[in-house]
Amino acid sequence: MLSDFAPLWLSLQIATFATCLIVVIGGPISMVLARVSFAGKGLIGGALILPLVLPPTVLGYYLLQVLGREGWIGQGLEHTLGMILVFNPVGAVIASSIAAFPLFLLPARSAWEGVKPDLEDAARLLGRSELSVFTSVTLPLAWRGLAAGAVLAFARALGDFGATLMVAGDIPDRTRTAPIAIYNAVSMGDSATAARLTFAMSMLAITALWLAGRAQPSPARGSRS
Amino acid sequence: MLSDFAPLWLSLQIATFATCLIVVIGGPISMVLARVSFAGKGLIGGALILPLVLPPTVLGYYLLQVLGREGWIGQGLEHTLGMILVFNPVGAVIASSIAAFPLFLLPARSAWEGVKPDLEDAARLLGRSELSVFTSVTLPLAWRGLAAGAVLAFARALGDFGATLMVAGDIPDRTRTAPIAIYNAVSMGDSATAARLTFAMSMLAITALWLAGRAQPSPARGSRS
Amino acid sequence: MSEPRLKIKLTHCVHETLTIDVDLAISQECVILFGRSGAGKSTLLRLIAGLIRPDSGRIQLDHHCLFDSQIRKHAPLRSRGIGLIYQDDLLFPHLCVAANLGFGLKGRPRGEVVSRVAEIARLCGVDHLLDRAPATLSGGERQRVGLARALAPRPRLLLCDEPVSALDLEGRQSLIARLAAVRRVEGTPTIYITHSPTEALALGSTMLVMEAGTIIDRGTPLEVLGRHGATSMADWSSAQNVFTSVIDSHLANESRIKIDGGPTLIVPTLMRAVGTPLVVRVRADDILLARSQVEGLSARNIVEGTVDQIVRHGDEAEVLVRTGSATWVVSVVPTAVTELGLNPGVEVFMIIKARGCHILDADV
Amino acid sequence: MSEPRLKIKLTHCVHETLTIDVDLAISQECVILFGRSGAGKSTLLRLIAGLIRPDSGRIQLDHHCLFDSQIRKHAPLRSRGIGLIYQDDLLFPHLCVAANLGFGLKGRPRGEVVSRVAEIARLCGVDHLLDRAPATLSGGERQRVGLARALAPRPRLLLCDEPVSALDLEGRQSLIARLAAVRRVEGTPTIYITHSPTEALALGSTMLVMEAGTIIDRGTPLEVLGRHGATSMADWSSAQNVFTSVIDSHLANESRIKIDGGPTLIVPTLMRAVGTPLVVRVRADDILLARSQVEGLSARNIVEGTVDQIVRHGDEAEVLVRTGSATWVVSVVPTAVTELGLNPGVEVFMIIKARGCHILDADV
Repeated sequence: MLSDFAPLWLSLQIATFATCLIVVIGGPISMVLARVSFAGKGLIGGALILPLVLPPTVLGYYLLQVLGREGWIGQGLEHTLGMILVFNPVGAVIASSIAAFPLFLLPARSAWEGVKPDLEDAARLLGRSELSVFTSVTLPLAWRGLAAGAVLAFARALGDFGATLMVAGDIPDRTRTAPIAIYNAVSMGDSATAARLTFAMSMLAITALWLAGRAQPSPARGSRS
Repeated sequence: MLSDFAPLWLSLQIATFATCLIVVIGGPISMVLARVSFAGKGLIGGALILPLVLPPTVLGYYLLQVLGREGWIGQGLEHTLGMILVFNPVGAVIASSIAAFPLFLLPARSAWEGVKPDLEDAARLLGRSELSVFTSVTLPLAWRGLAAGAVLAFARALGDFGATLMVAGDIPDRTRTAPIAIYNAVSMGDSATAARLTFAMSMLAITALWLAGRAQPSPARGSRS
Repeated sequence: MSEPRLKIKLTHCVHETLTIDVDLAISQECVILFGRSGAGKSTLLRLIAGLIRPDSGRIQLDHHCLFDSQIRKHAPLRSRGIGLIYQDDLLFPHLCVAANLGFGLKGRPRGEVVSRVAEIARLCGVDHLLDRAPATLSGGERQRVGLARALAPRPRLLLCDEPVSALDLEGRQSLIARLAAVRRVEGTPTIYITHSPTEALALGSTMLVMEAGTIIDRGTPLEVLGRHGATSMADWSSAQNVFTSVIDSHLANESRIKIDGGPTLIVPTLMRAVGTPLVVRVRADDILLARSQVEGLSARNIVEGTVDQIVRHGDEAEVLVRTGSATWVVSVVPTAVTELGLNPGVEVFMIIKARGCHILDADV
Repeated sequence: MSEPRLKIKLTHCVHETLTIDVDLAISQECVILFGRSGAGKSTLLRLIAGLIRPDSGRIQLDHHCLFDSQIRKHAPLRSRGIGLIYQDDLLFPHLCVAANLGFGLKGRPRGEVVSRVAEIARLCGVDHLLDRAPATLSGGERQRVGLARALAPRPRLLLCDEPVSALDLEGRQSLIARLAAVRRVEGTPTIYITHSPTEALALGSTMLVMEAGTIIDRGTPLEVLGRHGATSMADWSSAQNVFTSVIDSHLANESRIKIDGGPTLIVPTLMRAVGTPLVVRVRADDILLARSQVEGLSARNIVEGTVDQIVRHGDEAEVLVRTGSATWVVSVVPTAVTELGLNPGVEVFMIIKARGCHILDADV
């Protein structure tokens, strides 16, 4: 019974790391996409939300090609640092981060876009430095959208199955996350374990959606009344 | 070589049926959510986008519980019509429809919401019936958003792995869709097949995103210049 | 005033502190609905149009009952025959201007649609825009197209909710001129919301003042603005004499125009041919009255006439003076009426400066 | 005119058909920037504020160089000391009114911030709103808060881009009155964009007319509106005689006011005490001239004076008439100058209707 929840605990850890990775990398990227015009912006923006529609196994396949022990990056890292990225929790973090990335990117980009540049200019004309404008105007107005995106990404990372399975495999206590454990339990006819895990995962997903809905700014907020 | 593409062809068929199902059911639902206020609307709207963050295996588990040969609906259908929903292409269509549903629902809802009710009232005051208002104002202004949603849903249905695997299994030529075939090929070390399928699926996903981006109305369109 | 065409008696609770409660009848005229923000003007218009269902009461337009809470009738929008224009033009963005104009003519024979669209486009000054998409038009053009679209199906009633407030001065003047022109031709009863006295004077024959949901005053725009206008902005609070006329002749530094059925006036030089039809406007405030012919004045026009009627209200008086078939309004202080012995039938001389005669184009 | 505080000389290409090209100097005054939509008025303001970088030229405010294309200087917005208000108030929605007002005072001692916020809030009439969130304010209140926020850090220059155009009549008058009041106290040089002649007359000491990117005329609002006013709306296009005065006495139906250093005028009844100071305004168009005393006229005021000067321009002439220490402007047609034999030194009688005397409150 207790060991049933080992996959859940592992999933939570992996999803937490994945969310941090997503926010740290996705925050600046979403802001650049929202604010800066540059050639190829549409292409990059499109590529970053590709994981939303790409089959998770295709994503996994690419990651294996790049990060695997024969892959460009994987091989280099293994030879220089002795670090192996695949079939271990690191691989699961990377796979679920990439799969969940668009769910952060889209709301975060809208959040930055929702802050009227005129308001920031007003703050500048009132004598504030760029840093002060960011911390006292931009971030306070955008943070609800960023939080909503982070929660959605966390939920999606928590639930990743295909990409994680391909990149990290199914190693008990190392990469056997809750979604994989549910698949195994059903395959082996262990209905009780499947039901318990399914219930826990459902609650987490519902909570996440509820939180995201609360944090998500309504269309009018953050810009005007 | 040719048989490599049997899973792809099967995936396309399943995704097409799934998209039709999504549009037929999701069109009216998205319109009601966009236009009508009722108690519990937030709850229903939230439940319908739950598949976006729910682990696909959890989704698959629920579907098995309901549609399986022991499930409420599955048992009834088998006893009355002799119809079995799981571990066959019908199950795959249902599983991928539900997984892809939120990707249609969200843009479709925005599309309906983007049509100003004032414009419809203007059409009514100009003597048009409800049907005429819908066909000559509402639908022409919303269709780009609906089309974008349908394309995204098609791509997501095409790529579904976890839910389909759980509900429909992995039966060659019946339920072995391209994403499942990729997993198998990688598991069995058949790099060539995996690469070919991955390439084809990637192209389809990219095309879908590109089409959706083109169809997606820019913020200004459909309401004002 | 002719037979009322629109009869409204309704109450509607908007929110705790605002209840619309009106009882009024409107004939074939342009009624200005005046009042400050939040008085309930727009809500009243939306209640009449049927966009909001009133709590109780009855609305009748010509012989059609639009709403009657007793028989639970709330006529659908499509059968009301009401044209509506807003501050925000509501053009259909996916249709060209011609399709927007023809939108309300669905079901009529093709030839009729084409000719009506052409006619109303010309009246509203948008006939050169028919192929354009709404997004390519300027704000003023969009509002004129919106006006034309609302009028194309010959509505029984036109409702205007501050249609010019988002336009610049030129756009305002153009839309108001077009609206006045179309009203002359089509005679559609109109309710026009504004808080601009200028618009009220330019368009209205009756003015209603709304406050806190009820009509607190009714009269000509002049009377009402006199009672409710801002005291420090008196420029607009004066009555206007507007006459059609033609250019009679050109003199050295001035021109002479002949008012239809009335006298000849000297005005500043006009750069138009003799015979050109014009509209001339003289403010009632810009006319002086004298009992005898006076000499040695800088005013260029001294027009003889007969006092027809004297209307006193508050601290001003309006003297109606008849010359030929034209009647003039002259504003004076009540003391002047007494001192000059002005009574109906008395002969007077109206003294009008050339610069007091403002020329408007006839086709405006 | 005092020492120029703002010197601007710049060119900037907005798009193919519009290039801003101005060269002007502004002292401690309120400059009205007038012109039709698309003339480049807003762009010029944004260039001065630094929101857009000019293609070339130089902008100097007091002793600070804001922009100089030769030394590639483009001062950052935060060091410009410029206050800006828009049609769209730009209040920070997540901060209360007090925090909005104090936003530009960051880094100053706490006590100074508190007292300055209180002071400017009182001047702008928002001191009762300090705890409120911007979303709970009316449009007029939001604009007044925006004005107070812009002025709180005592900017060297205030830029106003049609701040009242989205407000109703009351909101407009309130904001304009506040702006005028603050300007009297703080004396901040101001550039104010509008297409409303009323606003221009109420606020401006200098008026610039912009067309197609360049300043095509400069002068007092009266002169400029006279030259560029719309011909069909002549209400405001006339010169004004504005005098300070006090209420002298009340008669039966009228009041008498004494113009400082000038004659006594009869005006419609005033509901104020004898001795109340007032500003009276008489349009130059509303005055008639006669060479001899005339009797039997409806006009209540006949004031004797001496012709000082005659200024002719185009098809009109302005006669300057001196009475005591006051000089009046009277508009007449040139023909009248000849026929009446008007020349400097000639005695004339000015005929002014009581209703032609518009009373403005002295403190406006």
